[in-house]
Amino acid sequence: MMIKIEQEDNSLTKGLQQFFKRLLESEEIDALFLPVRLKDSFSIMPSLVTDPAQIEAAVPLSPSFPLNSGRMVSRLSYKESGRKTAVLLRPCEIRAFIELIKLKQGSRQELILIGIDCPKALSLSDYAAYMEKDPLDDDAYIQKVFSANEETLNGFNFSSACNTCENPFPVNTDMNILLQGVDFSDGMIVESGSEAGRNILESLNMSEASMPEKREEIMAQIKEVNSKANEAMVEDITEKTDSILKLNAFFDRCINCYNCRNMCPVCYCKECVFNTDVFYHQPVQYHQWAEKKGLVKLPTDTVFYHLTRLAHISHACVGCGQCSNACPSDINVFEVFKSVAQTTQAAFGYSPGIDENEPPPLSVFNEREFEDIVGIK
Amino acid sequence: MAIGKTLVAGAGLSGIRSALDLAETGYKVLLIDQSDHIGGLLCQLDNQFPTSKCGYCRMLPMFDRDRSSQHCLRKGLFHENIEILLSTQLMSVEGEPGDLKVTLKQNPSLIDPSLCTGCGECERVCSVFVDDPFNEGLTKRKAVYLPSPQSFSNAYTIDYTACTRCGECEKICPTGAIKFIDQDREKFKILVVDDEKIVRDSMKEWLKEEGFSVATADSGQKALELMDDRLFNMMLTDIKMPGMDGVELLAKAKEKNEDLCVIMMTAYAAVDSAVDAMKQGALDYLTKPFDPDVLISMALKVYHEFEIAEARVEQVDALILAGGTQFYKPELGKNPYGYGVLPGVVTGMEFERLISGTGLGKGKLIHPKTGKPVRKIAWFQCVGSRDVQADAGFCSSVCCMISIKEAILAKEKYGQDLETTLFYMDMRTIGKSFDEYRLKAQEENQVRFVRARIHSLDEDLKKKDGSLLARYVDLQGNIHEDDFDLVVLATGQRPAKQMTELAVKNDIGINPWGFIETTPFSIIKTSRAGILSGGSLSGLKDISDSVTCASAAALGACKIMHEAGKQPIDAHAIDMDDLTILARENPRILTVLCSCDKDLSQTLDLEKLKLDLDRIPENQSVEIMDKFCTDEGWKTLADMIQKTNPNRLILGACLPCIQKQRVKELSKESGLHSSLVETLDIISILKQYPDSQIPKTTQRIERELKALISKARFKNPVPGERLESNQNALVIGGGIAGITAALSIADCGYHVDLVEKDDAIGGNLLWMDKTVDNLDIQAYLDEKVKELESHNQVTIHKKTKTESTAQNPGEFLTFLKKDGEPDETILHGVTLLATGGSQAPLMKDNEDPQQKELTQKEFEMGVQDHKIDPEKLETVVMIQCSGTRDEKRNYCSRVCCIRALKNALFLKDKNSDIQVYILYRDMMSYGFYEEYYTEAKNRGVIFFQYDSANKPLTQIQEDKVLVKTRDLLLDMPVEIEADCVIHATGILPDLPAELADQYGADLDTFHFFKEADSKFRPVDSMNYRVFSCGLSLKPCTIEEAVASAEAAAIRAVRILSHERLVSGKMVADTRTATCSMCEMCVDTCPYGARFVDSLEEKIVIDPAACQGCGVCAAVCPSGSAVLEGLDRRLMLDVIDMALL
Amino acid sequence: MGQANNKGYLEQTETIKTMIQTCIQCGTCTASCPNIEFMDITPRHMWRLLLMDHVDALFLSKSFIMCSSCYYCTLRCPRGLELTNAMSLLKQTASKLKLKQFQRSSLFYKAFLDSVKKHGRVKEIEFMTHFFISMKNPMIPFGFAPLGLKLMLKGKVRPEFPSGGSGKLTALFKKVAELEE
Amino acid sequence: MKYLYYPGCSLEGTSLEYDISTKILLEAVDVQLEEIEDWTCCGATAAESQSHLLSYVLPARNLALAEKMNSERQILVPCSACYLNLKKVEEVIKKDKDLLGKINAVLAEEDLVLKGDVIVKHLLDVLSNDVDIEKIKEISQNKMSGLVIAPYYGCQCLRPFTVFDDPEDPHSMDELIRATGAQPFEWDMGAQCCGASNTSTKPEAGMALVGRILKSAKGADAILTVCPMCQMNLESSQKKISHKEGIDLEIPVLFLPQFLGLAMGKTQNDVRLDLNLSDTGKLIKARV
Repeated sequence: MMIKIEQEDNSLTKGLQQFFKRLLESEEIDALFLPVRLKDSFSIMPSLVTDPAQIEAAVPLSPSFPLNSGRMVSRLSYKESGRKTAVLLRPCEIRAFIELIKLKQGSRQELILIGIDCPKALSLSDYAAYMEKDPLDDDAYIQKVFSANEETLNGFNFSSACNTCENPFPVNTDMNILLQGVDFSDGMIVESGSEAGRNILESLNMSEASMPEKREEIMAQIKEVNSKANEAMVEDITEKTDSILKLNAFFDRCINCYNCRNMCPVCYCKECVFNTDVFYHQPVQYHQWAEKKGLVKLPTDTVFYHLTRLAHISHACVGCGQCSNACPSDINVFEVFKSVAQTTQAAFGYSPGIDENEPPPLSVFNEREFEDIVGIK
Repeated sequence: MAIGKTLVAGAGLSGIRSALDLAETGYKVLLIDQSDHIGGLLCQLDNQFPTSKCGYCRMLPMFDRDRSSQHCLRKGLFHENIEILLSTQLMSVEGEPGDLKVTLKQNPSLIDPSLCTGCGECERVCSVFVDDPFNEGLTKRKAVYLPSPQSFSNAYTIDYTACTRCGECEKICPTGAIKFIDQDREKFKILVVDDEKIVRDSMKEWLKEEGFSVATADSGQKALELMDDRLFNMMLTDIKMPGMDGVELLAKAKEKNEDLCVIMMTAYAAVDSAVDAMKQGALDYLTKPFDPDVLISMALKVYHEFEIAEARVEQVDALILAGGTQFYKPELGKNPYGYGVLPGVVTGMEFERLISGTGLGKGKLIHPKTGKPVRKIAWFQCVGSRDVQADAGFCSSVCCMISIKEAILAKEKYGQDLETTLFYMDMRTIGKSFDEYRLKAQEENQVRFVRARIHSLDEDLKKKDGSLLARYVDLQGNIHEDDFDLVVLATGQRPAKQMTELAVKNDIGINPWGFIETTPFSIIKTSRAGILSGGSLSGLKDISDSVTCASAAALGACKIMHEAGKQPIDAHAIDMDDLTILARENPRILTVLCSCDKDLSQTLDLEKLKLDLDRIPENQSVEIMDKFCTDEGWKTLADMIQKTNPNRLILGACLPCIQKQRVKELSKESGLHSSLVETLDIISILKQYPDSQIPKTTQRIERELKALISKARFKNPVPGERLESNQNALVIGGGIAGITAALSIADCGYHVDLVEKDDAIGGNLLWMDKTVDNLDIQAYLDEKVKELESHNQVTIHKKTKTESTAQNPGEFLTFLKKDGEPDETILHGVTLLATGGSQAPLMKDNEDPQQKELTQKEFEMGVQDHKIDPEKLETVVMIQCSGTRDEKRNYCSRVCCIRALKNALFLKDKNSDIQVYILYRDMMSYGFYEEYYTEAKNRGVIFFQYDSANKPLTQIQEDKVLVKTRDLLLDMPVEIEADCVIHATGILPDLPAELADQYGADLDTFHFFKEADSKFRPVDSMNYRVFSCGLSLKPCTIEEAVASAEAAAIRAVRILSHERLVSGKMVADTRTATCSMCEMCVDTCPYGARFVDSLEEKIVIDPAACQGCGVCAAVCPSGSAVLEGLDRRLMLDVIDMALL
Repeated sequence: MGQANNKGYLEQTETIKTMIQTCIQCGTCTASCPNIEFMDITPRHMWRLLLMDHVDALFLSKSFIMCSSCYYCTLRCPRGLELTNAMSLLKQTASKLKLKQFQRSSLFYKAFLDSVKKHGRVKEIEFMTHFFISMKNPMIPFGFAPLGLKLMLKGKVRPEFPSGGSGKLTALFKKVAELEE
Repeated sequence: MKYLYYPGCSLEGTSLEYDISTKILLEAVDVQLEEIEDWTCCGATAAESQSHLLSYVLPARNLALAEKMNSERQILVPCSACYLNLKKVEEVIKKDKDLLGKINAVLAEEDLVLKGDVIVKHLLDVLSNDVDIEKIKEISQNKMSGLVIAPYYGCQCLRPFTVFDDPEDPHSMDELIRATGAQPFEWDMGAQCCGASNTSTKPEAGMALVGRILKSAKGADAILTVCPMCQMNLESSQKKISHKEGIDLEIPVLFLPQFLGLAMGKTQNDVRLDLNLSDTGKLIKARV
């Protein structure tokens, strides 16, 4: 079913806040998880809200994307809490969370997943700079970002993850807030995506809406544009990394801070193998390496680290771009990951983050697969 | 208490299965084979259907596997509980079960294996070439040879009969391993009897030249007179002689001297009488005219047995005969396909060798005459089967599937444009997945199936390109002539000659065809107590049935041993090494290279090697030694270890030397922990480099050694883990399979809970009266149920269902839901799913108030309840494959054709005037059931074949059923007014998916139990504690159900006999501290060895189930799933070293 | 098919049917037969007809008289059936039933045996004459003429026998007839 | 070596040359023959198609006569049809004692008894297995070298009783042909049917078979036979079939002993080549 969210005081944001408030006040929901502007700050951080009054600070749509909230939702749900939480997530956050569900790091059981058409994002540093300069107010941003698919905002590039995203629309949720192709003068639309979502929407007693005519067309356009951008990016990054030497050069600034890993929503290990004694080499080892080539750069194992991460999770990469965001050396980690991930995912015919019942490729054994690669018939 | 011991005679597929089952249970096994290698026929076969792969190794032990070898069974087998004797024959058996005296005759090799280094010098100088039986005579080998190309053993063998004793090998052997025994052939007396002087004289001359004493006689009478004077060792006699013929002479001569070896001589056509003579005790025969070489080799063979074979007498508790079968030899019959005469005519086995990677063409398929690639191949079925002219009134059961496999294989190997045609009479796809496989061949691989029998084969003389012309007639009567490059004869099976002889000599019953006869409802019990028949000896079986039967035989032996009060060896009573101390010590590595009788400094820069390796702190020293494989070399190494006291050893030697068993022995003797000995086949590596490339070779060897040193220094000794294992069994299902399984386990001394959902025990047998061979089923069932009910080790739960289950390492916990009683919880170590199956219901389109259309079951029950009176019936039609073998249920239920034959014969017995028509697609009267097909025909039952596209139609008329079908031969419609129509609707399995799932078992496409491997582990599931038998496993007859139950029972007993199970050394574990509990490893583990312990929130492992495959370690990103002893640091270090 | 339902057929053919009862219709006999081109129905077809008691159709066909006793079918039959003998028995039956379509070959054989009965050995000229007379068709001898002529010229067929052989076979023939009644 | 001899009717009539050449040849290789006294017709194919019992009684009478002679136990038979009929009795009575009883009941009319202890051998069996082939080689001195000779076996010496050769792919004549210096012709017609009595009763069918054989023999210098029926069929209609097929199919056809006799220095007259219906002149010319 579909319902309509009217503007409140001529404000889309306030309309949305009103909707979430009703949701939180309803008996169905105990808590709400969504981006909230912190007091006396321009920082917008994901927050767990239980007091309806606090909803006034919620900013559901903004260019701020400090971290992939899929990770946070996993913390809220990996065990039972006895409470029902509605969570508002960007499409790439939903995908990340679905991947984590597969890995038993989260559960949908006590959650209502609310998806939203992606409002794009700036990188962490760009967001800070943008906010310093002359930021748009919340409503103006919504109007702008959903009126045209632009690559920049006030001279700042949107994150390349957003510009190359082929799936900026939520799927497999309990309900979705639709913005693309919607005539805002008539409010916004919420569409139910599951039985549970439908029941909640019905209990809210709001007026029904219908699917905006132009939505499909606009979605297709956006996908096409982003897809082209993606192709160009892949081509570019492939050219930059298509030999081990080039790859070494690409990652030569890497300092093994592991920030990218820490911010990666699908890198779910409690303790990474790179933190174990596997990479705590014997002193003689460094010498042997040095003796062989006459020089060895430290820290060692930097490219190996990235390759290992690619091997471990490239099939699950949801393309959120937080790895690049986190890199203090400004390495474009995301672009490499996304490029490799596309190949990996295509090879296994795997779509991460879509269906929690689709098993991760490595947990499935087929006697006959990749015969041309493994050379065994 | 004494430890039980069983002799298994025959070390092919089934012998190995029986031996391993018993050995794993903990009994001692003496495994013998008359050939020079183990593995039997399968050594020559690379691929089996349906995977087109081999899976022989899947029979290897899964827990406590370090007691056994863990490599390809074609390469050899070791198990601590199995003693293997090759070139050994069982001569006789005396005594009672539990106390059998067996006499063995072993042909000692002329080569001392403890001295032979496998250098191959003897082979090089040998000038005798003989047909290599391993390649079915398609290639030649020398008289001194390595027994099989895959074998690990490096000891050469001498073919005694082919060897000319030239002595060259003895001279050249560097270790003095070859010693010819002093010969005294003059003492060996041969009598030649023939009415023709030329024959007598020339034979005398030939044999004398070989040094034998020869006397001649021109008639049987004269021969007997001579025998009064002297004792002869061997007699060669003509069959056709005036007066007393050879066969009569044979009988009379044997009366005089029972041990006399008699060889018959006969002209081409009288081979039949020669074969008859062999049944009467002749050893062999020669076809006249014959090559002197053939005569000499035969004489030498007999002489060899006479002179040097030693008898060895052993005491065992039980005997399993597993001598297998032999293939029919087309050249000995009428040979209409010109086998051996026409180029391009080969047997199935030869074809397998032709296309084998280790075979003749090294994988290429070339026409033997023209040398051109083969493009058109035909398979002829029933060569020496279903052919009374070839003394085979039976079907060989397996050839249809073998041929389909070969056709698919040929297509897969040589391209889909290869033309393959299969000529057959009935396509006997008698297993649950066989029909599917046939369809795959037909549709995916475009194999052409032609229902026709080829009468004979000629070379196409017009084309003169070696192509073969086959003439056949299609169903419509049109004559076709097709030409082929290659024709493969699907040769049938024959009993193994030695086994038949052994049986006859030892009062073991055989059937008219010479196969071992088994007792009613059993395919393992012979007529003599204590002697069991495994594998295909009692009739023709494919791999899975052979394996099942072999396991069943092992169960039989196990029961005998238990009843005789013998015990299995306690598996966990092995010494625990003090590993903790070892783990704390710093690594001290000794590196030893065996030079294998060569000067290593010619190929390696030893100085540099030593210098480089010495820079690794943990490496103590590098030593060079010679001939590790000889006793002397062995001692040198032991001394070295004594002197340097290393705690880790790296051994570079040849492949056979570094095979596990030898290293294991070394560890035992030297006190070095076996998991800390690393080996490298340096000889193979050195062979890859020319002598001139010393730096390159040195670098390669150095890298390899460094990698091993890395491995050794990071490796910690790992003990095999011990798992407490529950020793009770749960059997679900109270049909004959469940009953048999429960009784079998209980008879071996373990407690069984048997759960049956109904209130009566017996399952399908409850409605059955007689078998096709007229055995009383009810009497059998009564006996079994009584036995079960009175057994103190069995608890029967009737009207009970299993509700849910949980599995922990070592045990299951199952809740039993009982009708009208409180629920019960039982703990058990193994689960047997024997939930059975039922006859599929009849899909009726017709209104049939009078029940004129019946299923087979309804008919049989109707007769038993006197609702159907055979005497009142005039015409009965039986429709086979009714609603089965089509899109919906595309499998053959195996038993319906036999049941139809039984019912037809029953009706004919009751009322000889009754007309019975059987409408069939392929008559599945496999094996000896073929005789009932013939009998039914003899009794006037009329058979109509129909194809799946034109199924027979029925129409209910007043008190008749009108059956409409088509006579395909006469090409005309047929209408039969029948009093009743009996439909063969096939079998449906009754194994609920939830139930199977609870125990970690899977179902196949048709909802039968899915075997871990349909060929090599036919009753196991991937969960090593769960088994299935009877109809829930696959469609089967009663005997087959019983056999599968016995097989499942021994597979279970194998686990139950151990209080604690010992794992392999290489097992997985979880580092709980770093584990994120994503459970990927649990889902991924193919053996079900990983469980989530939800109370403790961690992943636990059943170390006995774990096979150390490492999939869990691969799937775990954090490195929390690990293989003990093979952690990442070690692996990275090894790689690093290898790259340095 | 007046004669077709004659029960005499069935009695006569019952023995032959028993001989081929275990036929599995593999077609080996048919593919083996050198005379198959001249048969209206194939041997396999014949056995099937026999098995199904369609004896009428069987005797409408002349296939079995085309059998030249080469014994290939007997040699090759996987069921070991004596098919050539079955063919002969069919010929005998046809002869006994005096079926018109088989008259010609039947009379040929009868003439032959008459000659044997009388002389112990075959007097070739005599039995041919007998045969032609029995056929009562004057045109037929011409069919044989060229060969007959050739043989005469070579002195191979002579009015009198070279050697003795005044066999006393009449008694044997009589006894056989008695026993076969 | 000595055998009882059963010539059979044809060898007294249409195949006189077979009888004469057989005797001459065997004499040359030291084989003696003793003709069965008072032998009668074996029944040929006629008896079989008229009466089951008669087809056994007629040959049985001759076996009984042979047994009565109480000398040799092996009967040599050159005619394949006779051979088969006699062999049939020898084989069948081993198993069918009922039949033996019936046969003896009939034979009693002539005071004959059949016991079944004689062995029936075909001439070709004797020549290829019993006779010392070296002798033939020795005498013939490769006289026939250069010739290619097609061995034709026909049916009844090979089937249904397989005694001395492969019933599908016979080769027993090969060595004999080679012993004369000639080469055996490679063909697959040696064991095929000549049409037997079909050539008289159903000429179109019979001729077809003969035609097939003659066509396959193209390239050979002559065909050798071991059966009067085959000989007659292959010889008698060569012109007619050549005419019908439109190709020259004429080829000399000789009885095996005729050919061996010639090879061993006997004259054309000795082996009575004049009695052959085919043009044997060709062969004689080819040899010269």
